[in-house]
Amino acid sequence: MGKKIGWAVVIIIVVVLIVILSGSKNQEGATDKSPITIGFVGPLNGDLANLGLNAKSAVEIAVDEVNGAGGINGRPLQVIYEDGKCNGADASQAGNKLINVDHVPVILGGACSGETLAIAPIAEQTKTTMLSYCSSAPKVTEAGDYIFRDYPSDTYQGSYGAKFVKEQLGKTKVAILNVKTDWGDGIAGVFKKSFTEMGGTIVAEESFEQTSHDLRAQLAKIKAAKPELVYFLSYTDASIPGLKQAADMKLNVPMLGGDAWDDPKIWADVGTIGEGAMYTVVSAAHGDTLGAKLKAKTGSEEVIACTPGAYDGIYILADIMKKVGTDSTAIKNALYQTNYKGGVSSDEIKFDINGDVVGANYVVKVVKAGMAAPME
Amino acid sequence: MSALEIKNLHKNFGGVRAVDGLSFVLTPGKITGIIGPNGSGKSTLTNVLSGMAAIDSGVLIIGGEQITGLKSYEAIEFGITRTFQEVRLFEQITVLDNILVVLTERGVFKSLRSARGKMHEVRAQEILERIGLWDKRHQLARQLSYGQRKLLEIGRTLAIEADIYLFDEPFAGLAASMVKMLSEILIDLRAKGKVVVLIEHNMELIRSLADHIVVMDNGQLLAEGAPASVLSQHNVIQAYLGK
Amino acid sequence: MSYLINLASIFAIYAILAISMNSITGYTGLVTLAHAAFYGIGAYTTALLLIHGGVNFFVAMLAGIFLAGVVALLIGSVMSKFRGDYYILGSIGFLYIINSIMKNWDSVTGGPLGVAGITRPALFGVSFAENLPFLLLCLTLLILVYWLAKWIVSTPFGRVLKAIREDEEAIAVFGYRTKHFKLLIFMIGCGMAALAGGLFAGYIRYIDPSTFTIVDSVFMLACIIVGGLANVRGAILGTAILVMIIEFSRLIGLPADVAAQLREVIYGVLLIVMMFWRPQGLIGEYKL
Amino acid sequence: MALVLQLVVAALITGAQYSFLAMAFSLQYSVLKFFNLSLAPVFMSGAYIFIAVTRFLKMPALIGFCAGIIGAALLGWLLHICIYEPLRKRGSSNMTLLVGAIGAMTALQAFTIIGFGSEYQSLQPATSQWHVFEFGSITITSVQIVTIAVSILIFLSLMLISRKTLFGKATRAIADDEEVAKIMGLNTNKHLNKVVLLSSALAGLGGILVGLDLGMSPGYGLTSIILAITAALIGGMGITSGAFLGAFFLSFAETAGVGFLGGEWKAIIGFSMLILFLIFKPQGILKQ
Repeated sequence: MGKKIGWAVVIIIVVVLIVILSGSKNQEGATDKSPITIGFVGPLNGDLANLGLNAKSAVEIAVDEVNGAGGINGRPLQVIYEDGKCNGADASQAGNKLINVDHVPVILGGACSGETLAIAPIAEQTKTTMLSYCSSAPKVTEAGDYIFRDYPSDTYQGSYGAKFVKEQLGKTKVAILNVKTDWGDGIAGVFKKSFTEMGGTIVAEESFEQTSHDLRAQLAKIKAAKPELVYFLSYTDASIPGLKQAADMKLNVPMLGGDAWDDPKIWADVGTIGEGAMYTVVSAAHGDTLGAKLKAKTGSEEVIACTPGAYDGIYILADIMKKVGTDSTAIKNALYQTNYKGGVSSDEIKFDINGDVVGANYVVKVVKAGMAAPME
Repeated sequence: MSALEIKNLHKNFGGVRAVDGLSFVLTPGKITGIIGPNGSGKSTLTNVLSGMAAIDSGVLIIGGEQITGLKSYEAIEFGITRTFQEVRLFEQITVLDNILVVLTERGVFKSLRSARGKMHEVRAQEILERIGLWDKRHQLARQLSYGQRKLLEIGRTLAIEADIYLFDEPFAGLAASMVKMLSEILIDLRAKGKVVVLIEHNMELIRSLADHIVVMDNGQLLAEGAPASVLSQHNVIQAYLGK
Repeated sequence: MSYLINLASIFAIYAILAISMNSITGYTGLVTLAHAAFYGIGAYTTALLLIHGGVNFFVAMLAGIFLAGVVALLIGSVMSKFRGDYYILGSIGFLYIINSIMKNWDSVTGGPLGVAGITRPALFGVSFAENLPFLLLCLTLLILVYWLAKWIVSTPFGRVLKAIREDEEAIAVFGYRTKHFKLLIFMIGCGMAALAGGLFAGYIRYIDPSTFTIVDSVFMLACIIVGGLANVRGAILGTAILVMIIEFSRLIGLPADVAAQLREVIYGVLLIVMMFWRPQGLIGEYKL
Repeated sequence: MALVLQLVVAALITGAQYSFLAMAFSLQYSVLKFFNLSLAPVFMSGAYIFIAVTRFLKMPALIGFCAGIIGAALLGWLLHICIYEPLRKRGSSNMTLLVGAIGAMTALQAFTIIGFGSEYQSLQPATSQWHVFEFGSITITSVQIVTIAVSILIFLSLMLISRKTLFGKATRAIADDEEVAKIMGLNTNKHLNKVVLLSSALAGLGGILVGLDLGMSPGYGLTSIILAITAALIGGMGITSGAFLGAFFLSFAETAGVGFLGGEWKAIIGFSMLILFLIFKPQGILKQ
């Protein structure tokens, strides 16, 4: 009995293989009106789904606009969205499919550094260009010649935060509370180095696992260290309970966060507790214009941290493909010379020899009555 | 072949004194029947003798060596092997494997190098033919009838070289032909000078097979001696009927 | 085409994991969910030795297998004391501990930042960087592991394992120190898992703690339960079916976020259905 | 000194939050004798039903509360009569039941994500904050006091039910030996359904109270059920008072660990307790 079932299943598998095989002959050599397809990788579900989906909507808007204006020399632009789930295994599978099945010349993504670092080796080997719109881990800098990012590395955010706390706010005793992820560790490390170099002291260093929401013990230790400010690096999941627990504990000390706090859901939920909370975020020069477009498309003008970079990414790639076509190496070389003006994430986007965006203009946003607005 | 002496053995389970100060000798070359009403501690005694239950106090003397603690895998080192009241076979492997498995080298690494494989197969075939299960050797143990499973368990116990055999109600539920076959096996073991212990409720079998009887009640030794005299003692009958 | 090659490589790696878990769970009846931890130890040791030690890939992989064996010796000797449910509970505990160490021991494992830039294997001038040679390497190792598992099970040692699975107390009475047997097969299984870990590191070239969690152990368990416990071919069949399900749901163009969750619903329902329909799996020989 | 007091308060709150699921698990384990991991989605369903009722249907919190408890009870009961009862009737081993539970947990967790999305949801009505009570420098909110009070109340009532009522005696009879209870004329299946309903309702209640304080995300269920099992094991598997005691023992150990070692080691402390008790005191504190 067992034998018969075994063989039956094997035959099914072979049939399925043939179906997939026939489906994946590539589309080159079609007439020049055929669509140009590029890849997109981001977390479409899991803890950071809001990040990925928000960026995806912005990309859809940008693609419609590019195609509206005649596409790329008449050929419509098309994007295949793949879910990287913000982890290495899924991102590598997604990247592998985009490169080897869909034969995309360029991938816009990954969002999380883990995604970018997982796809980078495959992209390097197949000479596929990658333009990450949100990976901020310092490691991405030397991830490869074909790897670019229009989102600044953590090194900028950490040092910018340190300078802001020391100089603008004049605080000298700071406690750090960061989530144990590549993002949290990256920024906390850089902040500590630059803040101590400027003469400040770190009175407490606490961290927590991404899945835990109960930060009471860590906050109690921070309260006992009597800091003048808490540098609280956390995603939405732990920020809401964390801020509430800090308020419950009467830890009435200013809070400075990272770009993940650019998620209005936090401030809508914590309400008055969030009053006066500050966070550093890449200054999307024209975030509001993108917000308006997003409102028309998705009903909410929420512009989360990675979205401006994704939106600009489409335009940067579209401009280059108009000039040099869809050969990945040509796109790569053109990217090094790009000087994109009038972007949403920043007025001028240029890339250095490592493919990192040059300069990063951060801005500090402060929360007033449940809404975050840039600080004058 | 050495005798097995039990001296002042105690074993209690959750407050109940299952074995309470038991002392007697099991002599080689004899079939000793152990009888007693249910709950008199017969199965607990077998568990203690085979190392499956720890000794609370008292001593076992085998070949002059005093033992106060016996782990289950050490039982075989003292030549003790057993069957179980409810049959405990290796259900989802073949009849042949049920025999072969107890012939394997005891050492972990030795068992990986199946040096004496051939010799074991011959021994296994010999035993399976003796208990009439050779033609069913490729069936899974769970596919056998109740009687056949009882015989397979006895075959498994016979497979290994042992001195002391503990049979825990081996005849229960056996067909007449199988009873005859098992009786011959017990008699054959006695002839070889082994210590044979038979726990049984069926009085005819006890009378026909046992050379010596130990009667237990409430974990204590009620009476001991030749079957004819012991079974007629007033207190033995009282213990059996009174319950 | 190379998409299929890479898919086959992932299949081979998961098949090795399924075979190794099957030796422990299928043949010895010890249901362990700590397997993803040893998969991780193999991956991390191989990656770290490769990058920092400048050692050849295969030497690094062997070191990974050795380290996994040593850790398995420590953990296995503790877990051999447990039985049934408590064995699984212990394995879950150890998995979480090892995963936490991977996450928090920043100086060595790079913590959540993971380890990037792992180079593809090469041996005596033969490079396995390209997808096809890498697949051939995975398949040869799969065949090697398949043969090793088949051989172990055919020896008297394998027979004792099955007896331990059926009735540990009974086989002990016949003089077998079951703890030693359980420990050795646990070490062998974990060593094979480390082999798969090394291969995975070579394949994906970036590893982080999030790929060695309980979700991955449950996936391996699902493979051997669907395929069939105590049957080496069953482990491979189960893996093939489940990997097919993963890639099928990705390819049929469901909205990306629903597709991922749909996969997990399918595993879950598959496990329940198998427990009702064929607890021993499609071509298995042992019912849990 | 204030720090130590605040840590003690934090441990009390966390202990109370662990105690619900621990008692629910212990109650079910005492009679069903298998690790019902599908209590995790039941625990979370309480919170998610509360969100659905209060946020989408705009009903007052009290109705959300009752709906959550009843909904969780029904979900737990449905799982029992659709999966575990039929499997038990077919004489499946508790390992088979456990694999079925793993399947149900995986599938239900994926359903929750499809239904409610994977991000964090807070049960607390937006922009409101619980009233904070201050005792010197120690602070505690109203919902936290309610959680501790309700957890003690549940503990006492379970003690009373177990000793004084017919239901309690019947439960203990089945816990000792289900066959004997059947012979004594007890309709064990009907009684088991009641126990499942009670324990699932308790789990749902726990889900809501934890959700009100900390919010809820889909991944939270799995870690909570493993911590609940650890608490039950520490106290003494199958004894409800043991689970209650174990919950606080675990939370104090974790909080002390975070206090002295650091937050990232929290997971390791919880699971090391599991391993230590599995090795040295598997029967738990209360049992002899």
